[in-house]
Amino acid sequence: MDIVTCIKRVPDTSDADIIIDASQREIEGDTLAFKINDWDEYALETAVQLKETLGGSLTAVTVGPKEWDDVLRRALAMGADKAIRVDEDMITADSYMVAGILESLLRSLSYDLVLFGAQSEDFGSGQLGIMVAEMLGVPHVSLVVSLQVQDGIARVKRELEAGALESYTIELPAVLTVQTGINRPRYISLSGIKRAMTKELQVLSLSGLSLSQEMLAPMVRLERLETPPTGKKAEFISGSPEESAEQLAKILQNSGVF
Amino acid sequence: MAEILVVAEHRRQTLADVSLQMLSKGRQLADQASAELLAVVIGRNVDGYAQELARWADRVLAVMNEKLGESLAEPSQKILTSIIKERKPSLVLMGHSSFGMDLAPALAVELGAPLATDCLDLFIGNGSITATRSIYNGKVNAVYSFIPCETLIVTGRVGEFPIEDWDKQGEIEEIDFPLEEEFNYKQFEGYIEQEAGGVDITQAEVVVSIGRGIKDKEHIELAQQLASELGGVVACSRPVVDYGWLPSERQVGLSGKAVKPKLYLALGISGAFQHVVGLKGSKMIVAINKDARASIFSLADYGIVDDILKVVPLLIQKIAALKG
Amino acid sequence: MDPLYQSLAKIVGEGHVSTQTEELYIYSFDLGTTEPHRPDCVVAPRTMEEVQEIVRLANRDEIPIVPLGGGLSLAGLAVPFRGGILLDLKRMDTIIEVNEKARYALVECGVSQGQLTSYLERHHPTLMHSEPGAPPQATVAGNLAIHGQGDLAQPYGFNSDMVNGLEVVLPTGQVCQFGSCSISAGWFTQHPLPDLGLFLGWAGTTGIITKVSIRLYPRKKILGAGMFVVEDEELVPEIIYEITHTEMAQDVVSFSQAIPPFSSGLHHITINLSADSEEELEFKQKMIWDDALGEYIRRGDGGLLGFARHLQRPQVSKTSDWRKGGGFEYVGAIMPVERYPECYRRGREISERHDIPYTVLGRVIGMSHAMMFSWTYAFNRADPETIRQAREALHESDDLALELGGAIWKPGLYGQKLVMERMDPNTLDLMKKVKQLLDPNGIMNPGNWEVA
Amino acid sequence: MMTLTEYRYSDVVHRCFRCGYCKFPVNWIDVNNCPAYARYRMESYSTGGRLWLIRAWLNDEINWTEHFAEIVYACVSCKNCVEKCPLRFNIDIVNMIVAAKSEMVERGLVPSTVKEFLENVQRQGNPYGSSRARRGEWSQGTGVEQYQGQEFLYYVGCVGSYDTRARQTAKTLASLLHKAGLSFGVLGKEENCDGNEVKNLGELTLFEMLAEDNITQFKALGVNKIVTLSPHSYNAMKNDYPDYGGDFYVYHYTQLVQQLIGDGKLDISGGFNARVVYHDPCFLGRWNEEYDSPRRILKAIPGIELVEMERNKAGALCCGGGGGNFYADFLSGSENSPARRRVREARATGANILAVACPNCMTMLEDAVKAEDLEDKLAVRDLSEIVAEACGTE
Amino acid sequence: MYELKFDANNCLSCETCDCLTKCQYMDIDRDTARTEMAKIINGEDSFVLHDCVTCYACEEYCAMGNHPFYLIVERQEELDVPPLPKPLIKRGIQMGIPFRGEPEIVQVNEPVMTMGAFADLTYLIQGRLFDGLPLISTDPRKMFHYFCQLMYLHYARTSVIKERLPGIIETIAKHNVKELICFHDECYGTFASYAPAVGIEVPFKIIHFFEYLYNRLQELRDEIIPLNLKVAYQRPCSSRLSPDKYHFVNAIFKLIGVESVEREYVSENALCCGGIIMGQRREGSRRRAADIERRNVEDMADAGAEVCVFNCPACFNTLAEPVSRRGIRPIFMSDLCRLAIGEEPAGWR
Repeated sequence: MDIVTCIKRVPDTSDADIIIDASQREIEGDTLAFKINDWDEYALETAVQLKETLGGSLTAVTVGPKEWDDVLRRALAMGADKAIRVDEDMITADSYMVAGILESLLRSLSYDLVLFGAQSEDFGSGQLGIMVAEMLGVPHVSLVVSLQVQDGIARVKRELEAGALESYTIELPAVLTVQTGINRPRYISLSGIKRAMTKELQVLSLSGLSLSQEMLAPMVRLERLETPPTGKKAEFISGSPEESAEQLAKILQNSGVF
Repeated sequence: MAEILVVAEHRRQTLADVSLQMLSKGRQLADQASAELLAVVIGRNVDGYAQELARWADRVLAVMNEKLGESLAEPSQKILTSIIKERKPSLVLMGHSSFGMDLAPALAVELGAPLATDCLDLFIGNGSITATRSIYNGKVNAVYSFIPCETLIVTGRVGEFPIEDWDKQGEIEEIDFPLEEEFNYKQFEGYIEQEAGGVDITQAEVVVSIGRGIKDKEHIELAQQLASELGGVVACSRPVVDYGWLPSERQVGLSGKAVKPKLYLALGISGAFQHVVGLKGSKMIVAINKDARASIFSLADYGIVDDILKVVPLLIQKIAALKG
Repeated sequence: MDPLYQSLAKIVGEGHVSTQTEELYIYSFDLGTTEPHRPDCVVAPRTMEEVQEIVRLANRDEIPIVPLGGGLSLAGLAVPFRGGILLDLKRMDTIIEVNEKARYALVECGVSQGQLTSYLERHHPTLMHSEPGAPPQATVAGNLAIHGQGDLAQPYGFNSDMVNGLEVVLPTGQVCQFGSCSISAGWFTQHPLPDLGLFLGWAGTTGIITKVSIRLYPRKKILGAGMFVVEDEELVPEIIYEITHTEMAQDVVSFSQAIPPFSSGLHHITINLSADSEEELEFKQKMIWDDALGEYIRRGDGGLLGFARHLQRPQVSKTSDWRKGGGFEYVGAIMPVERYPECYRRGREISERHDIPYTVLGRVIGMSHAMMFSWTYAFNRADPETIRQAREALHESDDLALELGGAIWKPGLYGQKLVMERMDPNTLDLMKKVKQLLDPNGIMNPGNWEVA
Repeated sequence: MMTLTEYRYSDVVHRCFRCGYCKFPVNWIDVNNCPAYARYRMESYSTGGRLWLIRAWLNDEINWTEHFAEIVYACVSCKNCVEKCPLRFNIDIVNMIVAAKSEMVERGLVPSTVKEFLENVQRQGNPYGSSRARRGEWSQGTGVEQYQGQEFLYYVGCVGSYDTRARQTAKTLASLLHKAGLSFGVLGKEENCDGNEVKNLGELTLFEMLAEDNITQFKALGVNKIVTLSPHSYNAMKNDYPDYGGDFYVYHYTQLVQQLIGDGKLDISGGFNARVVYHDPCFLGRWNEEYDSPRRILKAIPGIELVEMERNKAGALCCGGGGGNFYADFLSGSENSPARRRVREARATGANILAVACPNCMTMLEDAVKAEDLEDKLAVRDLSEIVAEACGTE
Repeated sequence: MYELKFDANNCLSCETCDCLTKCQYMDIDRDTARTEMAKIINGEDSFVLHDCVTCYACEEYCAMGNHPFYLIVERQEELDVPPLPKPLIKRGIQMGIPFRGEPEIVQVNEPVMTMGAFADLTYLIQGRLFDGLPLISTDPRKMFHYFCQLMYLHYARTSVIKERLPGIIETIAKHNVKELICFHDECYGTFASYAPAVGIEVPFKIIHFFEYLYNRLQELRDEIIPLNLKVAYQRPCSSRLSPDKYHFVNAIFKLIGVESVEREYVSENALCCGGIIMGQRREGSRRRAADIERRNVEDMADAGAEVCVFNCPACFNTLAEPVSRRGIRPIFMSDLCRLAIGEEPAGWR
């Protein structure tokens, strides 16, 4: 079985101060560290496990500039056989364009299953996988939290609200977008990454793909970035752990919690 | 601006709140732009829903067909495509729910329409629409604009738009949509409701909720002690479930449960919106987190900036002491 | 979730019970050559009450229960042959009381030899207990359950002769105390009450010892050991007779081993001496080396290799690594001292037949009343062939021990069978009755001492 | 992917007899000197049990499980077993366990918290996943200079740079060295993880990278002498960096401070009135046999009555924070946690100050003091803080 | 076979017979000495052969440059008068047989030091005194390939020495050794005295450990901080085979600023440590050894020694414990020297 997994490189924003730059359209990246998008790592683990049990090939794909090779290397270290980067450097709010690029790339590859992360940590639009599916005209299931594949059929569970799931059987080829928690992505060791240096990483230029002009014309534009209005701030209890615990206990008592 | 169309969703005989949230927003925009607010609801029998929706919408399209089963994603796409192609609403609005986030992108592609998902807000100014989205862990807001187009598709963040009461008594138009096509490449196998585990966090008076900051499953015992001191239950945010440290029935948030306790104690929880939507009903929210910049603090009534592993053991002692 | 796990977790708390592969794997092993058997569950109680509840549960549901101390018997006496509950008692490790004037220590069953030795050194430097040759994590109680001997065996006999009182949880869940402790708070004597000693040497098949009071003995300021070397094994019994006659020695051990080669074929008799003053030490040395052994030296038949002070207690053994293989097991037998020469020669033959470097040792028990003679066989844990060889050698040694008229000490299953075959039928019958009386459901350490 | 046969110690790992010497301290007084065993009291968690399980895993007798991984990672590399094991292979015991960890690392099979730890170091150069940009924040307002050819590089390390409590220690030491007129500078946000824990978590390649990067950086800056806040950094830089061409004079600050006091550069006549017990950090003690400097310092300070725990120096019980456990934390959550056992032992000496010389010990033991509810009886203070007080800088 | 070069005439023509008259363990006047030596030379039995404690001293006492001790030992063997009980001799002789494989032969060209049969003391050889000094026989499992065998003089087994020594010399030579520094006096005595005495050829130059230490200390002169200790030196039996090197002891002491205390049992009159005597067959040997030990230690103490300096590990094993009981710190010479240049001694107790 041939699997393609589309991944993305995102900044690690968990602890960083995000500074909007002069252009008002980008953030300052020099102090940021970057990583594979969380959801994509789950998608990769899903793909690797499928490949380990069913055999076949696994190709990791991304659309981005040179620096993005590092996430492909991690994908290769994780177990992908081959990686492809479409060299494309304009940052865009428009998943539609990226979807178009991936569509035409995927048409040139053989696949039974295309996996995406359900969304990205940075922009979080959650559109890409489904768009690609629609463009390719293959069925899709989003927010997948469980997956079994057997002779051309995938049994998937999809996450709904309030802890409920729904389950589908779906004929391959298909596109799935993967939700976190579907598995436990393996650790990617540094030597693993070094060993992966020998694996094939192919770089394609946009011109190499048959893309119509309107495909490349964004329909959505990022006008500007803003710092969000700070909502009402909590009343902070300060002091040593000792003291703050003391105060909080009192507050809870006074407000009749106990 | 002609029409604003809101796609309503329902599952297992209940209309989703988010649809009403979208309708409320749609109503605002419609009045502002003196446009007509349309609601579309699709299913085998949707009369009841239509009545409800009519309180907001000027017109409700109740699309019915015997073939329509429980899973509506694919049929909805077909039906909506044809309706939209026919009516050309300038804005299609739906919730960024498991339903909406699955449907909208496909719809956008089929219609070649621009799409903005999970929006916090929408503005109409001199004919054009802009949308605000939250990006980078909620640390930045992005304002989007769109190329001139017949129809723009937007999904709105769940819980972000308050439901306003209206009584439009819009007119209901029943449409029996012909469905030749079988969607047999994708079979719906059924719902899996969460097996009712021991604890029902939705009913608890006190919820002690843990996030990544708990660091190790060993420490869950700590939260447990605190919970029992306060006569409450232990809940958690997504990562704790993803790590397999607690069963998913304990998860608070979009994909988990919504809780409305007297006290919601958020321990080591950063406050991603997917979690936060689940606890908005809480009377009192206290957050303890090492990171002073954690967005949970913008929601909490009280906050302590410290390591929960340091504070919680003490808190347990203090409470025990006060209880005497 | 496994119901057994849950009921045990209720008793000892989740942290101290496991049904996970890793624990079941580790606790399935003895350190010797015995084949492993997995328990269904491992539990580590902290109190006698917990032990009691666990035993009640096991008895009610007829689940095998195997008590474990240091797990160093090497004869497979704590291998859960029938699965069930493996009871790791090492958490019960409180030294409850040391009575200096009456010279006894009251300890919980998990207290290790090393812990007691070092505790006495720090807090009661004039007292010592008879410490066995086992690694210091061996437990005091476990050693009694197998009739162990220690480094005071020569003057005072088996460790199980040093018991002042016992607390035992019976297989049916009752708790019994034996000795003065059963009628008063004192743990200073087991006699003169009617003798109910049905637990020592039973390898945990009749009950679980949870507390024990053992005798302590004077510990003098200077502890040293001298070594006397002879070549002719025939001389060893008479030399031991001479040494013990002086009443000056503590531990007296004669050993001979193939490695290192230079000591091969020689018999090294180590003699522990203790004294409070140089005068006392010199007096004892004179009595032993000059008076008792002088003649052998002059004749050139035996030589004083040296005398070293600062005896290490607990002693540290490297036996397990002789074959760089991390394993050894031995057969120990209680023998008349006169049998030393034969034990040595025949043992050496067995070793050579299985090409294992020979190692034999005789530790004197009492004033030469008997000796514990051991045939030790090292093996390489990574090489099954060497384990097989060792196992065969061990069985042959069991046979030999009985052939030479000895009694096998803490025999494994094979040895137990041999012993019971030879045992006087009436005695055997009584053993059976005792076992049935105490353990009606046969849950205690099943497989061991099962009278057919 | 690494194959089983490459396990470096497959010819040694079977040699452990599980005699159990490794559970004891040098003086045998307690069977609880292996932190993991002390915490769980199951044979599986003893050094021997761990080695047997590793061997079973290598021989496919058991499969990898999260529990197995936690048993292996519960080893804090405190070296008590190495100290205690009488057999010739003892020097390799910790290596055998670390090699098993490496095996798991190479297969990606590590406990989630270990994964986080290592990914955070890969990404942000510290286990907490805090931004690199924040690494220098501890020194704000202290006037500590950026390193530019001063005599000493003051290397703070991850815990000192990020942990709230340890940051105070880092500051105090800085002010102390300043008062002594020592010429030193720090790397601030340019500082990177020393890798000691990374190595002990089995991520050897990442360790090599960190070592090489640090060495290149140090050399580029012309660093010659390094003083570290943490014994962990000290150990890596003193014992491992030379293998990568990093030959610097490395001091743990206790060694330097002891000299400075000796040379009269620090006036400790202010004294410090307390009954003090000192806890030996593994990476200063057993790993580098530095038992004296800290004690000399304490003896030198007027007013201090220095007492010893029953388990000290080579026999000291580890705080349980080694081998990444100050973060991954497989040993806490019980009264049997090594840190809590340790503070109880410290308290038993009647001391009212528990002196430490390692930020990891500091965080572990201070938490334990709270958990044991001993705050009003026993305070955990870093040696630098005690000296600073005696010097009147605090 | 190798023959002991013993000049009988030269011996018989000796005026003083210092060899026996000076003996500290036998009370022999000159006439008795002469007659007993004559017997011994003629291969007849003599009480000397029975009472000799094998302390090597007569090798030094002999004014004629002869080898009385070697001769006595050869006769003890011929007439089967072993000083020790048979089991100890058997044990001792088996001890010298290597059984753990061949040593690794590294080529060394500069001067090299052999640890002989004391590989496990290699830790003593560190610090600036030994910078760049290559060592052989540092592996305890292989050290008996370098064992000089001379110990067997105590066992009256020169046959064993003659049989094994050439092989040992060959092994050492394999390292391409030109100059050999001997850690132990015994090795030095073997190559410098015994081998020539029986005609075994030694293809390398021998340097006494103390000579090496002395020269190194000279080089490090400026770093020496005088120790100002009162020391007593425990002279080992084997140094009786190299009296010409004994002066280095005091030369070193002077250099490192220690005072060698005035005592009775010093230099020629030094007492044996007693280690070898204790186990001998002769009536009362154990008590004699104990008595010698007592006198020796008392003598040091009375002379006010603070430190007892050793070079022979055997002496150290026997005496370190008793001297420290008497409040005197035992230390190896090498460690004392390291102390003097401000290094931490490796074996400081």
